[in-house]
Amino acid sequence: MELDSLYQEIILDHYKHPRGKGLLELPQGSAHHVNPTCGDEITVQVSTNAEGGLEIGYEGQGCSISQASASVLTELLTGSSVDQSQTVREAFIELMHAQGQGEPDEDVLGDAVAFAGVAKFPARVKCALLAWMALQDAEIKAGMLSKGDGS
Amino acid sequence: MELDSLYQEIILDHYKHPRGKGLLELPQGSAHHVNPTCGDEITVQVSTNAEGGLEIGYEGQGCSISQASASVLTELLTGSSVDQSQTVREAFIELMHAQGQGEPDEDVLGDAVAFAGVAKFPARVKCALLAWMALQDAEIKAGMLSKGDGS
Amino acid sequence: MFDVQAVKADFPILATTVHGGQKLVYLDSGATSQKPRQVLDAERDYYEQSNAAVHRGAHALAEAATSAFEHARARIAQFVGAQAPDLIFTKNATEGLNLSAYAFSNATAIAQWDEAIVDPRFVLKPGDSVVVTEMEHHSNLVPWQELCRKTGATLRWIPLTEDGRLDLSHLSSIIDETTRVVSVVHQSNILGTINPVREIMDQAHAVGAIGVVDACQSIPHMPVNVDALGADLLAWSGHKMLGPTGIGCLWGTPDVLSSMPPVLSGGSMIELVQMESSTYAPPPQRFEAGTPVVAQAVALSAAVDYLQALGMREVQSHEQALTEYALKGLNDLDGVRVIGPDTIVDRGSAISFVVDSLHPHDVGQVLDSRGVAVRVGHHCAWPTCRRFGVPSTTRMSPYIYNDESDIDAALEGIVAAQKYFGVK
Amino acid sequence: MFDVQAVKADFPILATTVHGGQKLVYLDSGATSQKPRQVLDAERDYYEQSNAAVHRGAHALAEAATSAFEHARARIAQFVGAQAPDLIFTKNATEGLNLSAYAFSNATAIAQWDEAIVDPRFVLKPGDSVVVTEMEHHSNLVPWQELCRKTGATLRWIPLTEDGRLDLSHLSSIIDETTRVVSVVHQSNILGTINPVREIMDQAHAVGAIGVVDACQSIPHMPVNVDALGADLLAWSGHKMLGPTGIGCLWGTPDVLSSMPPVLSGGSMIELVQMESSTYAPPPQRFEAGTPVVAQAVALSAAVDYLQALGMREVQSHEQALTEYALKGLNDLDGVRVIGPDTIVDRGSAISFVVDSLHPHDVGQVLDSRGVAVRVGHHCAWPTCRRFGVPSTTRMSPYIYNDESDIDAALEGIVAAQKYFGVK
Ligand SMILES: Cc1ncc(COP(=O)(O)O)c(C=O)c1O
Ligand SMILES: Cc1ncc(COP(=O)(O)O)c(C=O)c1O
Repeated sequence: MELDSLYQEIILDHYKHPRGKGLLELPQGSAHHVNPTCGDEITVQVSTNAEGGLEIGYEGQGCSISQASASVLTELLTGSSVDQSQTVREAFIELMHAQGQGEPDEDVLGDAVAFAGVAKFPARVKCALLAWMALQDAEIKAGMLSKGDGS
Repeated sequence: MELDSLYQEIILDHYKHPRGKGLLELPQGSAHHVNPTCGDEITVQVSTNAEGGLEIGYEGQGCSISQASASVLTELLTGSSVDQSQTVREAFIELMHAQGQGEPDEDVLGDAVAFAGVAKFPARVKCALLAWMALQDAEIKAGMLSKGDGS
Repeated sequence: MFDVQAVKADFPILATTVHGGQKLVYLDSGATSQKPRQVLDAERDYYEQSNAAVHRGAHALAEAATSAFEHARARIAQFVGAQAPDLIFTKNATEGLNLSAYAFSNATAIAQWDEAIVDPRFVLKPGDSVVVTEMEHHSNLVPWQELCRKTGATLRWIPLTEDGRLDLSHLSSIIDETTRVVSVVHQSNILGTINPVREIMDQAHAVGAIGVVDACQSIPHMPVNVDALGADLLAWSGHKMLGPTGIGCLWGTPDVLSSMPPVLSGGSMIELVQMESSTYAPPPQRFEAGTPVVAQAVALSAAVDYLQALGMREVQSHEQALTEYALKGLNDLDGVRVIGPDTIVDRGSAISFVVDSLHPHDVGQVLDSRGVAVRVGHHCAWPTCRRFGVPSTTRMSPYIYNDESDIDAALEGIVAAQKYFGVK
Repeated sequence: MFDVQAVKADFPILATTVHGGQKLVYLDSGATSQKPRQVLDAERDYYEQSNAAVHRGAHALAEAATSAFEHARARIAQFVGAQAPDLIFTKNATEGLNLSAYAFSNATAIAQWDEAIVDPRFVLKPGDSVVVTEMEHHSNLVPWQELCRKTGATLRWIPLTEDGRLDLSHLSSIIDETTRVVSVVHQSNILGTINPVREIMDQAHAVGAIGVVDACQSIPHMPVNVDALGADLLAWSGHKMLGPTGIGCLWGTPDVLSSMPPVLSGGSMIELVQMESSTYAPPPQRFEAGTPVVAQAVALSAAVDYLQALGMREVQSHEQALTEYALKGLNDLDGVRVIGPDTIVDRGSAISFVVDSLHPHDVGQVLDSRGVAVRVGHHCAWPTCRRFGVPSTTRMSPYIYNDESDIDAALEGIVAAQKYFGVK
């Protein structure tokens, strides 16, 4: 098995040097998600600034994949619109369910393309998705999305 | 398979010409037993006469084995003492659990020796025992036996 | 139409003999079916190549096992026109029917302490009614009796007509505003009757009741689509449809499943566990506590493949032809009476009968001595026997591997029994 | 001592490779064990030679099936020093533990309507307490939480010491006059600790409480005699002891079993059924509603034969030696900490550990890439993880088919993981 196809350099880098980790002072929405199979937990918080750009904060404990994913997400979506975050999330979820056959669009996904290999490890897909699903939930709680918008 | 080893002449005879069938006028004890696997039912009643001899009555519906067994039992134990009925019952139960290897004592069991072959048909053992267990219960209810005396 | 002899050849047990040399004629598939080689191979392959704990491990075998298990779920769901997340694996149909009944008793018990957290559709009180029919298998009767015993609700039932059909003439007074749940058998295992389930489910929904269907005897024998039946919950067993023992299925609508409290609790059905309290995973996991029936699911999926390769319409036509043949044969015998519909209209292949002056146990014994396996007794439908004034019946229930010669063997056995006991 | 290489050769799956050519090193037997050829053969033989409905038919196959099933019950009972009628087959240990908890919730619900018919030992009310420990598997925790939720009783637990043992210093204030039931794990699946079950059961009985034991991780690994443990009810699973998925056992004393109301109801557990109400068969049938796990029982009985041929004392010594070897190996590694007792005194072979700066998922992934199957996560004992301040652990759990080279492979994998992630 190619460990390196799972643990891309970018992933390990985000894991060791998480970007934007920490909670917001006044989040408009916040969601705490756990992965019931392994006990990993994450809190993702969200607000929008005056221009409608997202501010994202997070705290959590978990494996390299879940933590790196939260870091990548934060770097990628900070400043995006809620709509953009939806689009990127949809692309990311699709990638995760492609069982390693996906052809990720780097323009949309940025560093998150590094997770393409995760899709070949079904047990790790949940890890990669944890922060993304929490963000969606936080956006719903902040009233930025309605529940039916789930991607 | 030897059907005849199950359906001895004596059994078929008792089935077609049941002895002593009918209920008692004033039973001292009465028990209704069912075979939950097939729905067969029997009511056995018991009294003792002035000399301490058993009077037995029964009513029921069921297969040849269960009905013949009730008839044989009634013929065999009418007039016996409660103690004798215990002894015979124990011998009969032992025979039924001998899986066809039993050597029945005709002095004790009389016509009931004909049931030796039934022991080779586990699904029919319950049929053969139905009336016997009901009699025991009726004797307990009549206060002739205490519960712990179960054979 | 498929080739019955080729089918027979797939079932190793059908080549065995009983009682020292009698060819086995297996006519007891209503009780449990035999298993083709393909199903046994699938189960063994799973153990030899993929066995591990599912949903719990991250290693290669654990992923193989999880994938085999979830593919089986998807495959079996598809077989009945359902979605995988709406299909719960149980150990048998009985467990599925109990899970349905416990949704109500558990919700009722929890509501005593915290009414806010339970769905009021599942909370019962005295005055409420639970409706079944007079032709239920004990497994779809006793759990509802127990529910009434625990909640004070009242059990009602739809009675039967003389020819073994549901008497629906008073349906709207039986299923009325007091009714909270209606549970009916799709095809009777004792009478063979196929019930108009849709009509009954519609009446249940009209009064706001939950509708449950016992599909144990229909899914193995005819095409069944869960949406068409209109039930909220539907249970069946694997072992009657070429699958192994130890597996059953409970299908439910997402609405109802997600509103039901868990029944068995423990590992794998949780979301978050603390010493004080826990929260639960969504269905189907919520209802699959503990290590699930993994190898059995894989084998049942192979059984579904086998049946679908034959075609469920073909399976049904085959059985109808055999049933027609058997009914005619039985009607032609003196002193034999069929209990249940005596035409093939809305009728499956479970055929019960009684022989004048002969007890079913004795009929069955004579048949057995000739290698013919039929079932005798109340078939776990004791109240139905009482309804027809018989303590028990003899039942033949042919399946895909039976042909007319098997029916002939049974018919000849009946005549032989009459002769043996001198009643003819 | 038995020959581990010969044992290995009996398990077809251990000869397979994973991830394209890596030799499989299976160290996840705490989750589920692998199955020897002998067990797979027994199950297949049953289907090919004896399959039929048990306890329901009078034909030759039905008798063969019933006899195979009941012989399996007797054989498995004997393995734990029990009597056959006291052994109930379930689908897994989780069901057995739930049956135990439901005895109380069902009795409590029925008592509301008819107090006279239930055994008061099983009726709970607010103020009553239910006691477990802080090292329970979710399957022996959540059912008791649910019981409390339904009855208003309070859950209490025995806390743990720093080295992973039960802290019994306040036992008599935890198990006190309010306590109605005490349920404890015999051997922890996450810590490996073997608990002084007898002492706890004695305390339970001293206050009139029912005692339950979760023997999932002890019966596969050491000689267990039900009488010696002093429990009233004891549950375990087949799949962790070389048996198939889909079967578990619940043993109980005749006194307790015969006082428990049924849990799952339906076919085969009844005595008399009428539309209005039913009466129930004595144990074990009362607790085995529906078609039971027949082929699984036959296979589990073959598993018991296999284990007994090795000898349970030998199994235990073998595992102790491996555990000692593994504990030493782990202690010798930098940055690795064992969670649970770090000596082999009162300890089994489930060995959890954490690696500094590495998440268990990542450790497990590196091991898996080398063919080594271990379990990562909370092992369905989430509160125990919390107690030790870790979100999860990595666990190796060797069994009869493992040797020191397997432990070495795991130890080398840990070092490789540390290197891969640059934490050492
Ligand atoms: C200690 C313990 N209890 C209970 C269980 C539950 O067993 P099962 O999942 O087979 O029901 C397990 C295994 O998962 C266990 O290790
Ligand atoms: C109509 C019907 N319902 C329920 C059952 C119960 O199925 P199982 O025993 O597999 O739980 C059966 C079969 O025995 C049946 O025929």
